[in-house]
Amino acid sequence: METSSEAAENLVLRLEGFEGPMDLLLDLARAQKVDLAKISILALVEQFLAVIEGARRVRLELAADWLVMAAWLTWLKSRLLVPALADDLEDGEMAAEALAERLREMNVVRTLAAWLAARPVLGQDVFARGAPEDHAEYDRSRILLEAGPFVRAYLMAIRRGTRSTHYAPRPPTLWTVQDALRRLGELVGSLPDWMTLETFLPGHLNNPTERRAALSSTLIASLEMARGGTVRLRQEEAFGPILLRQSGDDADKDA
Amino acid sequence: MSDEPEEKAPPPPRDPDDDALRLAEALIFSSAEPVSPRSLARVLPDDVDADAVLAALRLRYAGRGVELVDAGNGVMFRTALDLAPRLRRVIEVPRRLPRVAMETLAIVAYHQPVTRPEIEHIRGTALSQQTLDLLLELDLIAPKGRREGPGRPTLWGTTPAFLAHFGLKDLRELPRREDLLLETAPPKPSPEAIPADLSTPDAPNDDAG
Amino acid sequence: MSDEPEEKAPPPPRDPDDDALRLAEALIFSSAEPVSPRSLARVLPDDVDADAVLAALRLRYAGRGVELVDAGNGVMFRTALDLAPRLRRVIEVPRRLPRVAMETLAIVAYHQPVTRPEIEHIRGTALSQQTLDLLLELDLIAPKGRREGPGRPTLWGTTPAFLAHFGLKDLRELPRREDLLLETAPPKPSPEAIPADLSTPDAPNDDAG
Repeated sequence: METSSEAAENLVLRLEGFEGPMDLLLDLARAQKVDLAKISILALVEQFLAVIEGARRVRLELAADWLVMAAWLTWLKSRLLVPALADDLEDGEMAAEALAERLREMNVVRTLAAWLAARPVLGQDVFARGAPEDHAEYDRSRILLEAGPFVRAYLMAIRRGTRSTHYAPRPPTLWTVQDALRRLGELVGSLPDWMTLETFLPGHLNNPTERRAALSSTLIASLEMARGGTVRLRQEEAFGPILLRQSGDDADKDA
Repeated sequence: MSDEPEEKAPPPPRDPDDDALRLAEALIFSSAEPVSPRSLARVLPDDVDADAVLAALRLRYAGRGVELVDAGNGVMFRTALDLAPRLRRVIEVPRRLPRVAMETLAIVAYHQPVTRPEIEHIRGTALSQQTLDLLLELDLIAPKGRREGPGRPTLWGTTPAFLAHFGLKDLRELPRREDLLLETAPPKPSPEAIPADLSTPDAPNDDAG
Repeated sequence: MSDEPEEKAPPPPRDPDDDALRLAEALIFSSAEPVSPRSLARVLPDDVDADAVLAALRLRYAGRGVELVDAGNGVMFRTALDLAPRLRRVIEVPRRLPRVAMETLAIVAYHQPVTRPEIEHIRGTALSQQTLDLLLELDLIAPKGRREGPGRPTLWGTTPAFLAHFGLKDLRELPRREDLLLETAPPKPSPEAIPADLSTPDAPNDDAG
């Protein structure tokens, strides 16, 4: 037995063409030329270990496998050589038999592998057409239109369309203070006398919420303008109507 | 058949023998690329002329189902031209329309004649030129004049080919909109109202390509 | 050689004429894979017997550089075996399958459908990813469903490419396991068959997991 020096490239240990624990074991068992159950397991183990020691370049996982096998053999040996109990002896024999069976099976596998390898292998010994021609013509021009997907697509499009308008930001319908300021600025000059705040609301409000919001905006705007001196405000009683007019020359100051 | 080139004295080129023909035949058959006379010469015995072998091989295959033809600076086997059509197998692989195209097509079908902005409005997103081109190329939609108005936008409608795809004689054979959109009233479609098989607005678009 | 098939009346199966031979030749020659009798029958005229055509074609190519052989469920052309040494000089040949892969393949061939732990148990060593990848890449083995049971492990079996690879017509062409068992001269009275589960619970090498 020898380790191949060319094994360096793939780190495969070659022992006269063998690799792996079962091979090795098979070979060792064969060399003994006896029933595995009867051979000296000790001798087997010793040969086995010698091989491992001799193998300098063992692939790590291979070595691990071997170690496992060595451990098993050692266990086998202990059971066969030092049978403390009858059960143990039986265990040992059974284990030896199981091992023998596996070796036999492995031998079958190896024989078949060799048989296969000896056949003319495509791409190795015989060669197929190197530049095959494909006579198939793939026609992808046709379109698959089905009523189901078609109708689903329509519904999906419609839904998405309506959903997007639903989610669109609503146009601001509330009358802002800015709006009120602008409107007051425009209207106040044209009004000769006291007018209620409501007069200054825009005309298009039909919703009560919008109307109330516009009223408060207008009030704030009017206060703002009163502070600036543009208008004057007046309220006759608590919660009474608020009156407004442009600040004029006459100085009735009762705001 | 001798595997070894004759290592003797007589160098006058031999006529290609059967061994040389077999080798050339096998090499050209198994090669993925055209075989040049030079590479053929590499496997032939030294005293055999590659060109002569190729000529003999060409003759042997003349009129057969497979013929030796020139390709690049070499030769290769190729199915005889007259047989190729008879060996041809057309495999139909129909495509599905992409989802966007399908939606656009459906909108055109139901709203025609319709302008591009209208399609975009209904789908709620922009319509790519690519999608429009695809439908045009497949002859599923076609321009149907222009709408009188600002910009005179093109109107789109479906084609007879569209009807043929669905095996319809008439657009009126399409499922009615009312049967699809059961709550034709304003937005908020209630899913319960749609027949189970149609009501998968959010389902993964299984009809996409 | 006439290029045209006879377009007459005769319905009794004809002897394969040159036209049928050419067609079959072209079809099989142009394929790198075995051509099934069904595909062949599809291109042949209805009244021509495909088997007769194949027999005639096989005869025509006997002894040539390229031969017609059975492979899996069909036939294919392959280069003649005796030319291999010279073809290998110019054709790039992939490395032969490593022994581990060959053994794994042999196990799968005999025990299919078989799980990875079972393969590992028989070989007594772990199946490396490399080996699995190699066999899969060469399309020599393929998954064949899962075994019902704990973990539902994947089952492996050989492929049609496996048959073509080794020039087999059928898995039944493999030597019988029983014959191989006898051949290997069992050290003990041979058990009927190797039990599927050789469980040796205490055995530390039960690394199949």
